[in-house]
Amino acid sequence: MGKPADRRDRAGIHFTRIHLLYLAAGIGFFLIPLAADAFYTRLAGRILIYGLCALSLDLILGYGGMVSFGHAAFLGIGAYTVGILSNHGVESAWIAWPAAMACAGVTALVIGAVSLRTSGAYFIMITLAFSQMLYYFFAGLADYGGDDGMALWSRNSIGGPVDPGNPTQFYYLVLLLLAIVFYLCRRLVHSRFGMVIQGAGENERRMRAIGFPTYRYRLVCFMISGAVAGLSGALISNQTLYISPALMHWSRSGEILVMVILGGMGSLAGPVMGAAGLLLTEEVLSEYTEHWMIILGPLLILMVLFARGGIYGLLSPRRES
Amino acid sequence: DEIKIGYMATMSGPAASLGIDILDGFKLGMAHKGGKLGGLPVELIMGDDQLKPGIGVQVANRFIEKEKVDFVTGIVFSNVMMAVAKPITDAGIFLISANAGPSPLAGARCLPDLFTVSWQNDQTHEAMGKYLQDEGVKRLYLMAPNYQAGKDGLAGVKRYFKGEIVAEVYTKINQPDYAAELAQLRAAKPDGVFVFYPGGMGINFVKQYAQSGLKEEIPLYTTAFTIAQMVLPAMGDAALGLLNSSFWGPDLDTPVNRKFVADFRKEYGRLPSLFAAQGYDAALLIDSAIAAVGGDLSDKEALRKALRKADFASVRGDFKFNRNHFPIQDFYIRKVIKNSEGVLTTKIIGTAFEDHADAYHSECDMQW
Amino acid sequence: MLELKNIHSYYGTTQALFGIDIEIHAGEMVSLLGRNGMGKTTTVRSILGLTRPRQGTVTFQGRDIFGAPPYRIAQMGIGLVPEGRQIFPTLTVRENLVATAYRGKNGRRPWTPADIYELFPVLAQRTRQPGSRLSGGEQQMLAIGRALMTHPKLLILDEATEGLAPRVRAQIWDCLENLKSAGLSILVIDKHLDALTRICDRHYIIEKGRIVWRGDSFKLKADPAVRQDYLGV
Amino acid sequence: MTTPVLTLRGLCKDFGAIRATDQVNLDFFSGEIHALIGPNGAGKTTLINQIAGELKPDAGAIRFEGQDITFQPVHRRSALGIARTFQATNIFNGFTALDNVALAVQARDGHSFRFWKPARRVEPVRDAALTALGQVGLVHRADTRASRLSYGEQRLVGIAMALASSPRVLLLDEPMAGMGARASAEMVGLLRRLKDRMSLLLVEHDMDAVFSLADRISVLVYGRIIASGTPEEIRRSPAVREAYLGEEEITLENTATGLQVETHA
Amino acid sequence: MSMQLWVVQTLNGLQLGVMLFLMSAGLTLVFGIMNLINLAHGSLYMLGAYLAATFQALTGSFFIACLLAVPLVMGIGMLMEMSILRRLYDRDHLDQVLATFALILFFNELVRMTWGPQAYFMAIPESLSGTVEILPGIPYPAYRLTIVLAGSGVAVGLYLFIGRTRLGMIIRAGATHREMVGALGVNIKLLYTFVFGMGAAMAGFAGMMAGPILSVETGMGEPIMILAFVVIVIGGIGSVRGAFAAAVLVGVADTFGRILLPPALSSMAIYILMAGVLCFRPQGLFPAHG
Ligand SMILES: Nc1ncnc2c1ncn2[C@@H]1O[C@H](COP(=O)(O)OP(=O)(O)OP(=O)(O)O)[C@@H](O)[C@H]1O
Ligand SMILES: Nc1ncnc2c1ncn2[C@@H]1O[C@H](COP(=O)(O)OP(=O)(O)OP(=O)(O)O)[C@@H](O)[C@H]1O
Ligand SMILES: [Mg+2]
Ligand SMILES: [Mg+2]
Repeated sequence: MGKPADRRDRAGIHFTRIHLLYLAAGIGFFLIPLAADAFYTRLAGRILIYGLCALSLDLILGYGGMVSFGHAAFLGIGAYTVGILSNHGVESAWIAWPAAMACAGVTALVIGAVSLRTSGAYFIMITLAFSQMLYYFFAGLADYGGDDGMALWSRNSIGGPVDPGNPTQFYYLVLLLLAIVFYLCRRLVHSRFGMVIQGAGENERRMRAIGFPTYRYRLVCFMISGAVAGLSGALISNQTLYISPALMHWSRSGEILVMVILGGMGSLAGPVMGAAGLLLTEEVLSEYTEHWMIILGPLLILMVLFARGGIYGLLSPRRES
Repeated sequence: DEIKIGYMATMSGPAASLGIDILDGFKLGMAHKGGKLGGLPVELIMGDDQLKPGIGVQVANRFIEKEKVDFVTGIVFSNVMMAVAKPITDAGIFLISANAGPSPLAGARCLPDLFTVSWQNDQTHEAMGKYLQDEGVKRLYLMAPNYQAGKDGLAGVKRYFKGEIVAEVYTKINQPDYAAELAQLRAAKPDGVFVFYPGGMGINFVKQYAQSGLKEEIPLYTTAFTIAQMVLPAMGDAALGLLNSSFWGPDLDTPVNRKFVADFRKEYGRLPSLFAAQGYDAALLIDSAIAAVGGDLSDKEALRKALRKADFASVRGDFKFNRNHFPIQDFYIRKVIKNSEGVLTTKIIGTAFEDHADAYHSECDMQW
Repeated sequence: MLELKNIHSYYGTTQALFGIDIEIHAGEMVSLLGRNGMGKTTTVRSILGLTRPRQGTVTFQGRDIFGAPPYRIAQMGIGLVPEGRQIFPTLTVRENLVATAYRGKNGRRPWTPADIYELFPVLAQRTRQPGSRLSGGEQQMLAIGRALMTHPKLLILDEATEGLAPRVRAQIWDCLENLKSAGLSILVIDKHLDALTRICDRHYIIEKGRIVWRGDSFKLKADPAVRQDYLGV
Repeated sequence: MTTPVLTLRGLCKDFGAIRATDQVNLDFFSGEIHALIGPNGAGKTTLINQIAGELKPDAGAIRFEGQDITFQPVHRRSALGIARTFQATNIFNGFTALDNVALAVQARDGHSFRFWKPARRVEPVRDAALTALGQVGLVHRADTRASRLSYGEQRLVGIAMALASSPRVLLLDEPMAGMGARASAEMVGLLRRLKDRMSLLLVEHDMDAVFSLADRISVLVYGRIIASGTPEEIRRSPAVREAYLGEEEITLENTATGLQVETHA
Repeated sequence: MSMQLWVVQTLNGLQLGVMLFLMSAGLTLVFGIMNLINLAHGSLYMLGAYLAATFQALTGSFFIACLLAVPLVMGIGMLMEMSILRRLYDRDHLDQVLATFALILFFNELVRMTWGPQAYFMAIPESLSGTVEILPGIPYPAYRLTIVLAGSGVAVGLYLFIGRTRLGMIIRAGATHREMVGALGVNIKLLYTFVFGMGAAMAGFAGMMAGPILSVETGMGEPIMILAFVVIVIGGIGSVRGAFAAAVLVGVADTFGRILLPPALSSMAIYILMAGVLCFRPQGLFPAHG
């Protein structure tokens, strides 16, 4: 008897196991600065930041079925917002980071407004087109370094006892932000808004027929995703203290996409694992041989062929069949 | 004990051959010093920036935080240099650029621990501008990719060329085909064309320039960035006869250079490019400085002083550092020829500058 | 002609068929009856190899076809009118008919598009219209036509009269009778019991993945309990 | 019953050379089942698409409770109370049956810019969805993914979704298609129960169902309404017989299941 | 601009368009019909160029190189399809993106290990190295003219094949109901391998034709692959006719954009064009699905 009570029960077991996984991951990430040297802390921070960006993509991709092949654009906009503000003397994170989110969000709003009129592969390509436009725009923007990009002279300041200039503190700040965003996104995808996004991702025509103006919902979701990606851009520019159009190149969008798929989309936690998986593999392999891509390529292919659902799918209990 | 040197360059993708040439030059320099630098054994740690500044920063941080290197060298591209220069030098590590020489780092944002053994970006272009001015070319047509290095390059030419600029055309980065631009160019009928197209873009441009029959009509002038030794085979006869400027050429007649070129050919089975020459000089510079301080790397001040002296026999002959740690050196005009074995290479046909300093050093407030 | 023995089929890990036995003789018209979700379509898919049974044997004209790829099985002479029509939307009506038509030459006169148009005159007026722009019923006719064009020895119709106007439906029953008398074997899944008892020789009733009843039309008519229990009529 | 909920006036729609609807005038009343029959390709689905808003008519007007909705978008009409089912199954395959219906309930409740509370824990939505599933007899399948339901069950989910939005007008495009006899009979029962609360437009080729359910039948041929009247009138109309019913003879008797049909060739 | 210049630039646009078409045709077929997003299509282009360059160096003849390289790339494509891509047809687009992205990495590195990091040389065949007077007083490189003609020939052939032959119909049918085509007695697997091979051959051919004009180097396939994606999206996915129209449109727009617009805008020109087209025709210019 598939009574609702029964269902909640099963869901309960499923949830604790996943929660355990999160807890383990959380503790693991928390311990890194204590156990590892500055280099690994920085690497872990990078993973978290790209994880944040991949997570934002997962929001529209894994749940809303919107395959954006231009997500790096929002990352770049976030980074440039921080950079340009800092160039004009605005150093406070309280201004710069929300501004990065706002700029990326507004950019997403504009891009989304046009792109969401299309669907499927057309959507993939039109988002790519917009990100390429932005790439060329910033590559030609001589005032802010053009193609050479620009260096930041210091990290944004937060005030109080928190000093982002300190690598460990910055790391924990990133971890905290990721945790917050992760929690908010989990709420979001299970909320009523989230259901609409998921429904529209699956069958937009049907959604309209039952009375949802899907365009609006998807646009808002796209904007939220863009804003979160903008935040990750602000963070990455703070970590590397350097901003260039390369952040927006299509291959970067591709990498973010790979992180999401590799990690397992539609799971929010998966993309973070995907970021970790990709960046770590790159790091390890490239230490062994300069021809590391000849190994990474087949490795990814094997992942696709034999580990459906990505890393998340491997780790989490299989969904009922 | 031992010194650790981090070698960071673009080692993958289409631009990999630059990083590889610099590295081979650097290794040859070490070999000439008995496999050591300044008498100390060397551990060379590799890092590939993949031509992405972000990856460059990551590699830099590995060098700084994990490997704790004493020197970093290599660095092919300006955008990578801009990203890593500050973190590396901030960590108290000497950065010896074997290629990239972006203008901000030569001017207002010069760094006391950055030494550029190659050139400042504009210098090579300026040399060609000077030559064209001296040759009395009247109407010049300029082309470059639409990015910072392209704009700097054309600015360098214009700094010394005072004739009429017929047009200044910027093309998309990594644009493969120039048919449309060449048609425009032909219609404009200039006396000469100067282009800055490094790497694959240069191969495409030079080939297409020849294929369109323009090579016979309008002379094409470039720099060693377009006519580097490693791209000549791919250009084939299309490159034959082209004039270009450089601070160095394989036929430059100094004893050190003769040995360098001969040994490089023996070791790697090909002619060295100017990038290899820069790598070689980078090794010698480090060697000379460590030797000068007697292998004691703890005294940064002394080491910096030793580096500033540039007391080594460079493949280019005489050369000294300006106060911004960029070289003051001669520039030559080279012509593409086929050598006796039928291999494409360059031959120096004249000197554009003697002891040429870059245009930005006055903005640098470093005193020594 | 066709014989299924002890077929077990699964979707993922859920079992849909639990040992199905069915046989169809040459020139026979057989129906497969059952309520929704009992496994009729799965049986059809198992015959054609579209869903590969985990266990059992399938023989067609004496040859073992178990595990063969669907195209082989189809080429041996099984024509399918699938559930949900599956018309090729980007092809025109004519192309839908021609694309997969039978090409062999074995003496028998294959169906031509003209024959199909004669059978379904509506289609004749739509020859150049893409499949996606046909009405539901028109698509259904096209699906039948398409299956006939493969010149099958055994024709399988899975709810082929769904969405057809009563007139056309009657026409199709007539057509099936003619085909049968021309020697074709037919397996038909449908809910119009009256028509089926009229034109079919034998019937199978499937319930939760098992054959629970078999017999001829007379027996079926005479047994209202079976009809009530398994078909809800 | 005096004023129609929905009126169509002079609706026309062309597809190239094909006139799919031609000057259609119809009125739909609450508490009534209005059946629309006609040969394949007559334009029935096209008409439904126009009422639901997926197609814009070339001419004519659609009024819903006195309001002109001819050019309103799909979702607006749905919000006003026009729900539909699709001729081909059209549901959310990745969702469970319950979630499918819950979405429809959510749509009825107004805007869903609610970002915080988990949707599955909103009791009123859940309850309403379960009720709708109950109406079509699918509660036991509530937690099954829609893609794993059989064809017939999927169609029932589609109907439950339409019901969940508590429509004033329900457009049914061949609801019995693909259903077995028992399921059809159950569907007939369901529709009969529904009709008190709304106005139903039933497009169906199952004449048993149509003649046992409909209060009024309109016959569409080549886009035109050629006849409109009570089942009795339609049955007797030679034009309808000629165009649609063919030789089929329909007799209705009241039996335990509500209908029994004999067909004489 | 003078009359002459207009003619030459139009030809230049056409030539670029034809190259793009050769790339896009395979991509649009594979994408529209097998529903497979193949990012590694550019790798086949690269392989075509490298193989042709190698054979040219070995045999000294461009035409023999062509005869060897194109079938070889076709074979590689078919092998790729049979070993990996075939398993991805039923998968999500995203799995395909990931796997074929991985293939790009693999092929780039493989090429670099085999041929080294330097660019490779390919000469224009002697017989085509001159210029032709297309109109009195307007010379045009013979080789580029050959590209235009050969590419247009392939386009017409392909259009007829897909539109008019039974095989073409089946290929189109498979785009939407693959299983059904199989159930009607067509060996769809084999057919798909063949179609994929055809696309690979065209990409290889394009790479080979580009070799003498451009530099033969690792990663040379990616920029043109991105452009090819732009083309198929503008043209309408799955439509050979659309791919041709869009390729020419993009070729001409890019060519004239480069000479008429300021540099920043001209880099974006084709992307603006694409966004514009999709704004008004979200399914591209010639949607394959009615
Ligand atoms: N793709 C699938 N995945 C999982 N389960 C499936 C799938 N298709 C069908 N089933 C299940 O298999 C069982 C048999 O389904 P099948 O489609 O064979 O029934 P049917 O008798 O044809 O029903 P209908 O009359 O509704 O078409 C059903 O319980 C259904 O839920
Ligand atoms: N998008 C379209 N483009 C062109 N013609 C169309 C389109 N949609 C439908 N048609 C044509 O319009 C006519 C009416 O189609 P419609 O789907 O409304 O028929 P129907 O009455 O629902 O038929 P059925 O009972 O078979 O479902 C048909 O002849 C069909 O071929
Ligand atoms: Mg079925
Ligand atoms: Mg219909």
